[in-house]
Amino acid sequence: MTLLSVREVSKRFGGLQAVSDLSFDVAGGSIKALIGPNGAGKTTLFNLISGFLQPDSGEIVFGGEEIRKLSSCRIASRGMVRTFQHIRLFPGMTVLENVMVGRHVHSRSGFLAGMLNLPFTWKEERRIREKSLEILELLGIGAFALSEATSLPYGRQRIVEIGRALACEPRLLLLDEPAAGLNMRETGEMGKLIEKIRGMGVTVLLVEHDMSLVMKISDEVVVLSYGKKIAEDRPLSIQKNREVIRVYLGDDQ
Amino acid sequence: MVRRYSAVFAFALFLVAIQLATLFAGAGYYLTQLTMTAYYSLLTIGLCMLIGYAGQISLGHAGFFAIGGYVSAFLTTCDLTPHKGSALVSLLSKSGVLVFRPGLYGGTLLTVHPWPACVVAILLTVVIAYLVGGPVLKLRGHYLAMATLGFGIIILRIVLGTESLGAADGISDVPGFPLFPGLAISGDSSLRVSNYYMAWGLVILGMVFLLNLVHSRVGRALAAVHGAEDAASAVGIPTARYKLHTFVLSAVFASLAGVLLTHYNGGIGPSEASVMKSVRYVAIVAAGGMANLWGALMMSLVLNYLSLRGYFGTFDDAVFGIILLLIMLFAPDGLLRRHILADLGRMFSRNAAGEEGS
Amino acid sequence: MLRSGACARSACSRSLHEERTKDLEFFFQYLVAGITYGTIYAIVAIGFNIIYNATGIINFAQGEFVMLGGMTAVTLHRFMPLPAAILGAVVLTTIVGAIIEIAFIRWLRRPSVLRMIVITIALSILIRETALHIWGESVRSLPYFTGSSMTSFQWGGVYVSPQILWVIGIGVFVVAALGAFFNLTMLGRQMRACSANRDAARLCGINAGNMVTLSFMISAAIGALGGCIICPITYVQYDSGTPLAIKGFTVAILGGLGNSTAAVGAGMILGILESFSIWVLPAAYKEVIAISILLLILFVRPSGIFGSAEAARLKDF
Amino acid sequence: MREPASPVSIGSHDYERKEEKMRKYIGVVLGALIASLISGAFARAAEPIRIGAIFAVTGPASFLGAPEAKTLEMLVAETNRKGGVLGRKIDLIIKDSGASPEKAVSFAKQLIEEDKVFAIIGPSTSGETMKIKGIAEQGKTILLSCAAAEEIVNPVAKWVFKTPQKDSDAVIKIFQEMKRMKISRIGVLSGNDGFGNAGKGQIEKLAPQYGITIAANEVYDAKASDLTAEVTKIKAADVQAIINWSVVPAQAIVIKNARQIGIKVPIFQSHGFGNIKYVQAAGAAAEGVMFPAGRLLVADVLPKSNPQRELLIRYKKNYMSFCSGEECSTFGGHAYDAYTILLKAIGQAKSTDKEAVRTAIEHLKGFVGTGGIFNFSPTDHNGLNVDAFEMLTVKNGKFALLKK
Repeated sequence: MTLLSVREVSKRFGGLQAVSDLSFDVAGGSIKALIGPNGAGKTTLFNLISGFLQPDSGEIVFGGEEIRKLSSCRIASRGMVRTFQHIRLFPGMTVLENVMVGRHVHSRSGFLAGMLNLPFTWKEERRIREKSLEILELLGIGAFALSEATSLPYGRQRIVEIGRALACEPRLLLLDEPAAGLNMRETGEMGKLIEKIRGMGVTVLLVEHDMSLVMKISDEVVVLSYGKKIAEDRPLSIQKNREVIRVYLGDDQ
Repeated sequence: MVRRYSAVFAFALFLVAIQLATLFAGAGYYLTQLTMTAYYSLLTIGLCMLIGYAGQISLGHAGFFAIGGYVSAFLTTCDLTPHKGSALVSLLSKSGVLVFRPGLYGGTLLTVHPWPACVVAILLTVVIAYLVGGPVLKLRGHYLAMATLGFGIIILRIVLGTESLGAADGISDVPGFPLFPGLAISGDSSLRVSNYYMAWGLVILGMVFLLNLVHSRVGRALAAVHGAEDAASAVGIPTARYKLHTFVLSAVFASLAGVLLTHYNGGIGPSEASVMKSVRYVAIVAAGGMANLWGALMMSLVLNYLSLRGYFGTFDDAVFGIILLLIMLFAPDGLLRRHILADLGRMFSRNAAGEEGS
Repeated sequence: MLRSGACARSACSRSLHEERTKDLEFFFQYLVAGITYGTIYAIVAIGFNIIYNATGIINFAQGEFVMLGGMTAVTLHRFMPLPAAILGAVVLTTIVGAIIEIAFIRWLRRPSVLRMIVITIALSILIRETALHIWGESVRSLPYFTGSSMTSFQWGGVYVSPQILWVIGIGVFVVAALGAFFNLTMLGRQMRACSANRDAARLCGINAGNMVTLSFMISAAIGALGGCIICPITYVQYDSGTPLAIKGFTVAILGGLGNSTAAVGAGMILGILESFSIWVLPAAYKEVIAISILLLILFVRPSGIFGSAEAARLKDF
Repeated sequence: MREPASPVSIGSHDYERKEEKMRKYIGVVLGALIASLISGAFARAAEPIRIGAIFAVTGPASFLGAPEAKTLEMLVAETNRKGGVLGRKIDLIIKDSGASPEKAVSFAKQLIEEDKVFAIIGPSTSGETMKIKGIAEQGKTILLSCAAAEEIVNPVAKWVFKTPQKDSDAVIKIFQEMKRMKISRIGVLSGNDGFGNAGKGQIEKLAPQYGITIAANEVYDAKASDLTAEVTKIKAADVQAIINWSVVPAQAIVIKNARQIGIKVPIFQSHGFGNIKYVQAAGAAAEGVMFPAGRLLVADVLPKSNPQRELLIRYKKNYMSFCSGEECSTFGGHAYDAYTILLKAIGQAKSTDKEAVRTAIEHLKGFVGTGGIFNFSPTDHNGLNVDAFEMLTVKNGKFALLKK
């Protein structure tokens, strides 16, 4: 069953063809990785999928619905949530509050209800808090709930960001280089965490440079080079793919 | 939440204490300027919500104040007696929208009742704020400042150039605003105490609303938008809509303040729409510490009161300039937060979304 | 060709041809008015742009430099001939510009846009109020550089005051001189390097702080010069800076922030627009029209008429 | 008891006379000390008469408020030097409204309820006056406005008076002159301030009575830097004369621009032109401009027989020495008249009962002021008519009587 389907998507910036005629599918419940050398267009592709950029042409279908024209927040509310390569936590907020923001799409009270502080909003607020704490516990950072998020070490900030995304209860989670800046041990933990997330029924699409992590956890890998897809296969086959090796190691045959 | 309301309660007690103090000192007249200050404070806390929490500067909020004040003043002073015969006018007067009232210098006038006038003013403000806010809030930084400044200037020019709005003289002889029997917003000195409590009661109500909002789901979302807009939108927060709603909310606060102060003062002039006024409001919010409703309220109370009493003499604008400059240079997070409230606990610092937006 | 002295003629006796010539004359007269406005606005806008380029700040006190220039020149003119007074006024205002930068701007670390907007607004208020308490509320003006307030050149039915030619001439000179300075001199190149990338410039041994001070001085000087040359046409009063600053800011945005050549074009557009709007609409709404158009342009093309959209996106706010 | 404790509350102004102020200040402190030492009881018996003033000393109407404030300070100092009125000193409180009506409202309430002033002089602008007209009425306090608009005294409010001449009289004076010059088609320019607005209304109202058509009617911004486009529109309307009705400095630009684009028709100004600085700002273009004004500006050339002559020359001289060489304008004269009328009425009523003084003002006849000869009545709270005006012109950069 296909959750996300990218069909012949292209994006051009001035003279640079960042993504050209790219197609791939992400099956529900799988972990799929996007790899490729620097400048291959991975982050651009993420931005296209998550609605931060509009593709010049092509279709993006998520859960059977065309989402190309939707804004990023609409897409998020439909169950596709992303993280950022450079961590974007909300400054001045605690870890818990950061995650509570993630519950936004699952709560309703608006300006009027917020101003009047109706009983209904208290209850909702309590539910948001409980659910967020639950997520923090699940990620093993419950102890830091009341620390200011941006004061945590880098690795924990990543986890908070993922926690915030999980609070949206996404069907598809887009992770942009989740292991960037992490040490070996932390990368290992991140791998376990991603598998755990998949275990919760969340489909994962990630961009990652760390090959060991990619090979270990992903079900399928898409390789990009200069905005084009040059391979899509299981990790083991990708490792043997001549084209991929050529792209990564240079053209020395 | 208890803390939130205890601060409000303390503030209410403070206001009562002031009233009692003036009563015992036989100096009830101090309440006049305090009442006027209350209405300016209403605008200020609304603007604080926009600047501090949604991170959007507005150099045109005097424009919304003027829209409220002028619409209400125009409707409640425009004499429709000559059109008494027309079907619409007679229908309106039958339905109670139009009332006969004695003119200040004799004769009777047929004018719109303050209640419907107020409703029209607020509705018009909402419409204008939505129309203007939509495109304006797409802009950032200097462009946003320019666009809001431009909006303010347009309102000022329209007010100055339109004869039915009194051009440079503004509108005078605006009647009081009867809220319910025995209680009216009016500058009459016999109603001074009740007006004082009414005005500040409204400010407290506004404060409660805004404090609730800040600590609600919406407030959290606004802080998120202010802190990292793209991340907020990635978790499904409609950033543009939230900014717009906050803009409209603050415009309504400004407009309501305009309506009520106009009835209290008995008139309004174009100086209320001037750029300097807008700058003043921003100055007060900045002095209060941007994302700090209590700071904005306190600064507004002190500065507006001193200014309205004429303590600054010919240095009125200069004093605002100096305050603005010193605070922005040495305490951009505001005076109150840094020294006083920081000691009172983390009540506010948690919601302080750091350095103001850009 | 008909000229002035119109009182005796009744409107109906005019022939169609005369009517056309008349219309054409008025067209050019409005055009001249528009160009005059435009040049004044552009000179103020250039001051905005220079500081913006060096610091990313919009200096809302720019109009006050114009006022200071005019005021100082009028005061100095009591003791010395006009050229010396103008020179003195420009020098003094330049010093004020330097002092402002050193005292209030230099030591701030990465201030946010909002903070800088508020600081420069505060400075503008303070300069204005200081001027009020130094010079009082009265109106002053400089004599016309050539001729008097009566003299004007005349082409057909179109009249141009010599002072307007001075304004335009000096405006052109300022733009040309700035272009030469930024492109041909070492110092100018260093300033450009700073505005492009402050950190990289610093690595190359350029003192970025001094470059910012210099930018304040240059824009203060241009403002003061502008103040002196427009002072005979208008007049100068302690609060005549603010309206000019608003117009200058409008023009700077219209042209695309940071682009001085575009500011001249934008100034012309705004000036001519204002001037012709009077032709068809009551003058009371002149500014409403100008600013509405500015807002529309901002909504459609936030980068200004001449700016490139990509460039505007790169500017970090 | 030298240098009595008069200027204690002269207000917080600073008029380029810091040194003098300092000296004055020391004098005041010493005087107050001595006074309090000599006798408390005596001082209580001669409690000062408190007069409030609201002027736009700063802000967009400072050219009105500043000379008004200076004039009042000068006059009060003079009265107190002479021993006050009815043996009581005058205590003056000046408030700077910055031409904002909301501040005027605040100050009016303060002065009436808190300072319990005997009377209020000012405000400088019509907009402000209209906002506090009702407050003065309710507070039963005499208000002597220095603003021009007719609606201040029409309808008549019991406690509200004004000293500047009527706009309508100025318009009539101009139209009479136009009739003499056989002008029937005019262009009107007016400033976008209260003065301009009020005058524009009167011109529109009265023009048909004098058979004059208004071919062009434009309003310009008080802060404009060039008005060529506006005057071009007037030129295009092919008029025989221009009325430039304004009190703001920008009116000088109109004159310059009009002459520069080759408009040669006569230019009429309002009585708001009565400030020599505007003539200086307009330079050569101001030559030949005609305008109605009180006789203050031409005091020196008035015939000896003129009853105002002596007073005007004295005011001019005193003002100049009080303000270190600054020329007086007709605006300061409005405050002069307001103050002297008040004092005269107190003298006639022989008491400081507000009602009695108010009635005394209403019955003042033939009172000589800077603005003209005032004849008040219960239905006329201005007391001036068209004779208050003289048609003036500018000759060699100076004001002169228009020779008929």
